Amino acid sequence: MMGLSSHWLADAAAGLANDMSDASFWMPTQASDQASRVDSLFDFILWLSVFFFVVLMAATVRFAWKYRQKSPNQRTSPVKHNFKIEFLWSAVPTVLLVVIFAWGFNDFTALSATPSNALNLRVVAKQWAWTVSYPQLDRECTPTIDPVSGTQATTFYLPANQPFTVQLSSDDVLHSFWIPAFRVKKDAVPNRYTGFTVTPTVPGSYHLFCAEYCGTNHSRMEGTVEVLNAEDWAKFLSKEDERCKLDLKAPNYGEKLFAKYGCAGCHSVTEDRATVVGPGLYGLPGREESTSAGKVVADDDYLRESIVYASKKIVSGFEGKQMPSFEGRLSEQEIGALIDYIKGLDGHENDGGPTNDDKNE
Amino acid sequence: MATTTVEGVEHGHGHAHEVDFYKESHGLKSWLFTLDHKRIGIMYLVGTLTAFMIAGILALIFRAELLTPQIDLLVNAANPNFQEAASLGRDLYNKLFTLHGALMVFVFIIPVVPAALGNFFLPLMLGAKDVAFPRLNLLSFYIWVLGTAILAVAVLAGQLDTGWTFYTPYSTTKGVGPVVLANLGAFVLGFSSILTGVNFIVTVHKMRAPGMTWNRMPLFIWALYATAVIQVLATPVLAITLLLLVAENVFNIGIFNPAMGGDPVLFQHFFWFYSHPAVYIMILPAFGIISEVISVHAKKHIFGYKAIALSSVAIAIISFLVWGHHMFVSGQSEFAGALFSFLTFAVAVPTAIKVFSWIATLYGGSITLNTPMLYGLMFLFTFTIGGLTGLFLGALSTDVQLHDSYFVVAHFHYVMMGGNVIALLAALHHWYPKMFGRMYNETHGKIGAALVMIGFNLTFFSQFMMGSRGMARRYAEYQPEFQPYHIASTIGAFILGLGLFFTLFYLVRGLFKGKKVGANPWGAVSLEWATQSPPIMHNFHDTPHVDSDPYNFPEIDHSRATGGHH
Amino acid sequence: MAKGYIRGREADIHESHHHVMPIATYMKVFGSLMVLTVLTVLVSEADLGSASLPVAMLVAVIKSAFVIGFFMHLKYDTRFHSFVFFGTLLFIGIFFMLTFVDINTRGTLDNLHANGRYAVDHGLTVRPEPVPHEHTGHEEVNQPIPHEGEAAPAHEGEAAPAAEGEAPSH
Amino acid sequence: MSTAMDVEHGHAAHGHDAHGSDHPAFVAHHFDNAGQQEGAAKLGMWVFLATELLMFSGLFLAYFYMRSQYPEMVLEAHHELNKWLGGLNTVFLITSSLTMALAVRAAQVGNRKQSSMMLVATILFACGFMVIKYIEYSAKIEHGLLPGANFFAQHVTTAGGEMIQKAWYGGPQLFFGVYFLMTGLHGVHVLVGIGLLVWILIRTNKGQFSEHYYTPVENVGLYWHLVDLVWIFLFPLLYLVK
Repeated sequence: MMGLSSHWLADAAAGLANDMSDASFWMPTQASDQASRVDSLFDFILWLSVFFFVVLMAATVRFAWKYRQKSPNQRTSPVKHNFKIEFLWSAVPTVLLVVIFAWGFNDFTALSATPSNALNLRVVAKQWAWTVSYPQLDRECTPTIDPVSGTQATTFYLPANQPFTVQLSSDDVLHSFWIPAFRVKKDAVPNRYTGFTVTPTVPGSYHLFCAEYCGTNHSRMEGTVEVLNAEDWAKFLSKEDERCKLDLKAPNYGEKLFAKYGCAGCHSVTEDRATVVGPGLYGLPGREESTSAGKVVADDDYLRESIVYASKKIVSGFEGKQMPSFEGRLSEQEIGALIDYIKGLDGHENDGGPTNDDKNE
Repeated sequence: MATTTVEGVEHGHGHAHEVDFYKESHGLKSWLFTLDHKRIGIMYLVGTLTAFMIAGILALIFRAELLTPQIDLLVNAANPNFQEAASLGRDLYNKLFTLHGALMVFVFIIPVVPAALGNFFLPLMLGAKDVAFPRLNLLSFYIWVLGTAILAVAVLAGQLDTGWTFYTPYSTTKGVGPVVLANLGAFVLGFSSILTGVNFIVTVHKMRAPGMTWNRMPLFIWALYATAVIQVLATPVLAITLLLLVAENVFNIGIFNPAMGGDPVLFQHFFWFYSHPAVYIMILPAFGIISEVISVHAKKHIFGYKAIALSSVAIAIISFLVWGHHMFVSGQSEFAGALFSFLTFAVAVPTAIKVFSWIATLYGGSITLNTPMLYGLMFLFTFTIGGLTGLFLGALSTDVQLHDSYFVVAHFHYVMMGGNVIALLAALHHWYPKMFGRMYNETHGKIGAALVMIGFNLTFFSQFMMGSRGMARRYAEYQPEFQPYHIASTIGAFILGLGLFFTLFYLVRGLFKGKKVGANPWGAVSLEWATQSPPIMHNFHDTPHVDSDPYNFPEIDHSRATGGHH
Repeated sequence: MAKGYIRGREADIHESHHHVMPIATYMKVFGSLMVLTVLTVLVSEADLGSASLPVAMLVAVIKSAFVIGFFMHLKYDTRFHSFVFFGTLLFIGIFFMLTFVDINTRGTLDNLHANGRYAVDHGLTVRPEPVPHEHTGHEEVNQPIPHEGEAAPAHEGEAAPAAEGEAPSH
Repeated sequence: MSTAMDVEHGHAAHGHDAHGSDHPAFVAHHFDNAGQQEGAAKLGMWVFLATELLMFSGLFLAYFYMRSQYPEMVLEAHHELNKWLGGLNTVFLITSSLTMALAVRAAQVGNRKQSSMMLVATILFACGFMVIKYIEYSAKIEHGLLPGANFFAQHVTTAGGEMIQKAWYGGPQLFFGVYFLMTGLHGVHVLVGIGLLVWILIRTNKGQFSEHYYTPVENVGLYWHLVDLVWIFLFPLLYLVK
């Protein structure tokens, strides 16, 4: 693992050398499918800019030299404007700019496309460390404390050539999940899930940085993503592999929380969705609920919101009931585990994808 | 012909060198309570340049810190507890870049060209005796002083470390303390900007010299007018944003606090609705300066006068539609991101038209390569790089990689420093004889320009490369593979610092040792050159009469127009 | 007649005696403002459902039109002052509209490619076929995911064309 | 906050050092004539009013954001506001707008006595407005309907009868935060207006205005009508939510 020796990061660099090994002049190595798209647009704009820049500077230097003042009252040209040139140098840039926009927009939406076989990753950012958990695999990569500097670094693992969807949230302030080698970045906003989907292609280890200023150790909120080929990934998944073992080994981690916080006291989990005090939770994920704020699809955001701030969208028919607010009492991990438990009730496999409730009213 | 007016004053019934506005009255009181736009301009110039020097020195300090990958500030053998010293060092780094950002944006770059040079030259170039509201002008200066004082106290005593953007929820976890004080400082500075804007709009509308229609105004005035429009329309929203932030910190009202149901992205909308037009407040006056400098020193009519004038106003309006491109990855909806990206490319077109027009102005000119012209050409070089790198940040997919990286830092320094500061240097040299009645030393000027050119490009071009390769912004420590870039950048920063200090040295020296000059050393034809330098208290003896636009140089050979090719 | 200049053109400006309105007009305007205030309260009493906000805003706009037009003399004032006033409203509109574009459209472009609507029209990225999922629920989770085997080539196959498909087709 | 600026603004164009025959006393030296000075002062005032509008627009956006996210909370929380006091305040402000307009008209025709009488009436209505605002605020503070975290609602109980003391996600403390900010900032502007009106009253009684020179009265009038305009929009949005 990335052992940090006494004099700082110099050694650490050796462990991550290949991040820059086959990097192009401008960009780090292309380690995801999005990387090739971004780099092709980057090169297109780069060569367009270089071309125009050279043309403009050549014109400037030539004019400055050719028309330099040779005699005190040297006569100068009376030309004031020229409609043809002015039209050309307005229209041509406009067309080129629209092309760049369209290309950029198309690749941008690729980040929000979530194929059904994507591996789901739940990333929680808090002041100065990342915690990456795998809801489907019941594994959780927690930060390791560096004995010398006291800062935390997290290493997590991904299978090559399989899309993964990151579901980002933050415990305190804004952070931003950035893997330069994958060309992906998204802010972690408290109280909300944001995310993207990308497919790592080249096995290796790559940097993870926090790109949104978040306080003292903003520059030490580092991490490493290890992209594994097929058999390494299988080894990682195997029982005896110690990496990112969930400390609460019991698979029913969510179930135990459900009991611990007394959810069972008001919500039934049986198939008949019996009403104890609050609505039954069996088969709730994905179902359309009519609530005080209109019809809402019960996706992750809705579940999270209802757990932590119940009064925001009360299911119709339960107006009188007041569910206590769990704001600040549950950590992100626990909320994530509870949501997975509720989703697992009816064997409803995880629909993945960055869950923002597309309100349909 | 406007030229007759100029000659009339200079040769015919030229007045003997009268008492200029410096010697009109003496003593500190005459300066501190002056209503004369020229004295207020000088006071602003001294104030803003001092703030620029302080913020520049801060930049050199943390540039030096970044020479090594790990934190060096406050980390030395003295304090045994390494971890505690390192985190204190990182805190200090955060405070340094916050102070650098806040001082540069709010105190220096927004007021410097409009309030310092604009106050001095707007009435002169319009042929007016003074700005419309002289008392309001003085009030705006004292509000600027008050705002700067509050901001300085906030940062020095209160240890502000939120960055100049004050993003919530980090800035609202501080309670009543540095953020509230810094917000009040910025709030007060905003009012100084609004007052200058109101003053300029009314002066341009109501106090032009007889005969000076809108199409006969110098392009510097067009640029200041467009800037004033933005100042008046954007700064109040900054005022209310800061007020909401103060309320958030003091009363915790929760509109930006996610735990209470607010939305941090809403704060970013409020903040950037002001801050993007603010970057056009910073660059539009520079466009005006470059139009003046290039046409005067090429002795040629500006190419495409209407296009440049209208593109200033177009930029002023479109700049209000594009603020979302700062928030592509911040949780803003993809649809809104697409809309803002498209509009961002719309604002690039008028800017490109301006650059093309300036280069076309050089064609067929009689170019004297003195220091103002050198800085003008340098502006074309650095601003074009700044503008073109904006395309990478405007396109959605590349911005995902480049957002909040050193690529962005390099982009806005190329546009702000490469644009505004280089244009300011061009203006200081171009109008130096008019402001002080003496001439700076030309060879010193060229040396200073060379140092600034080398230092600037070395500092910031290396940041482009490390930014796209993964160097994040506002980092006190970084991965070792970025060290070579940082070393190049720091060396460049010190050369740039040397160049700027050298320029300050010879400009101040020129005040006393420079040889005296007449009213029009460059042979320009706009109105400010029609009065003596330094100008008398009431600018003109009798109101000048204008009958053509200020770019009809005597050297222009109109006979060529018929046979001439273009 | 004082000689003077307005906007740079030499013009004889008469001693500008402003348009003075009779007191009756002021009273009429005041009366209508009172009526409209009562109307505002009535509107809020009546249960108009979702239309109540627009109607209340309409009444407020009418009242403000009276105040601006008559009390602030904008009706009889130089047109540039109205241009300044309504120009400001335009910028406030921009501020509101674009902010609400963001707030109301969060998440609408998700899965643009995955559900094929976009991808099919432009054939840009081939949407990966939904790989048959044996693995359901938690209990099977610790065995290596069965489809891992054939998933890899399928992806490679799929990933490759997607990449080339990308660049040239714009 | 904006006091100095308004006062300054009002009589910025008013000059003392009159020199030259065709240069009446009230025209500042840097203006060619009265028409140019009056035009400058009026345009300056309208541009200043534009900045005031933009400042309040920020608060209106915060209000509409809150209303779009928590419609039912806004609906339920606005019942705490006393509609009749709000309505009375609207009547006060509109009447004060009338008396202000009549004061400006009186100044235009040179009737100094009527002008100062109308100014006094405007000031009285403005003070009335502030008194009612004081009553409203003290009632709210006493009921604990305070903005943000220090919100403690006595009469909202949970299902189990337990009193909810703390503010919660999307709770009424948001509404009262926006309420106190909007009406507070508006109240500050009313106080500044009263200061300006007293200053104009003093100058009117000193006879500094005539039918040839009344721009400061007109500008303060414009400022006052703007304050009334903002209230015309505040009243339905805050008090009459439906």
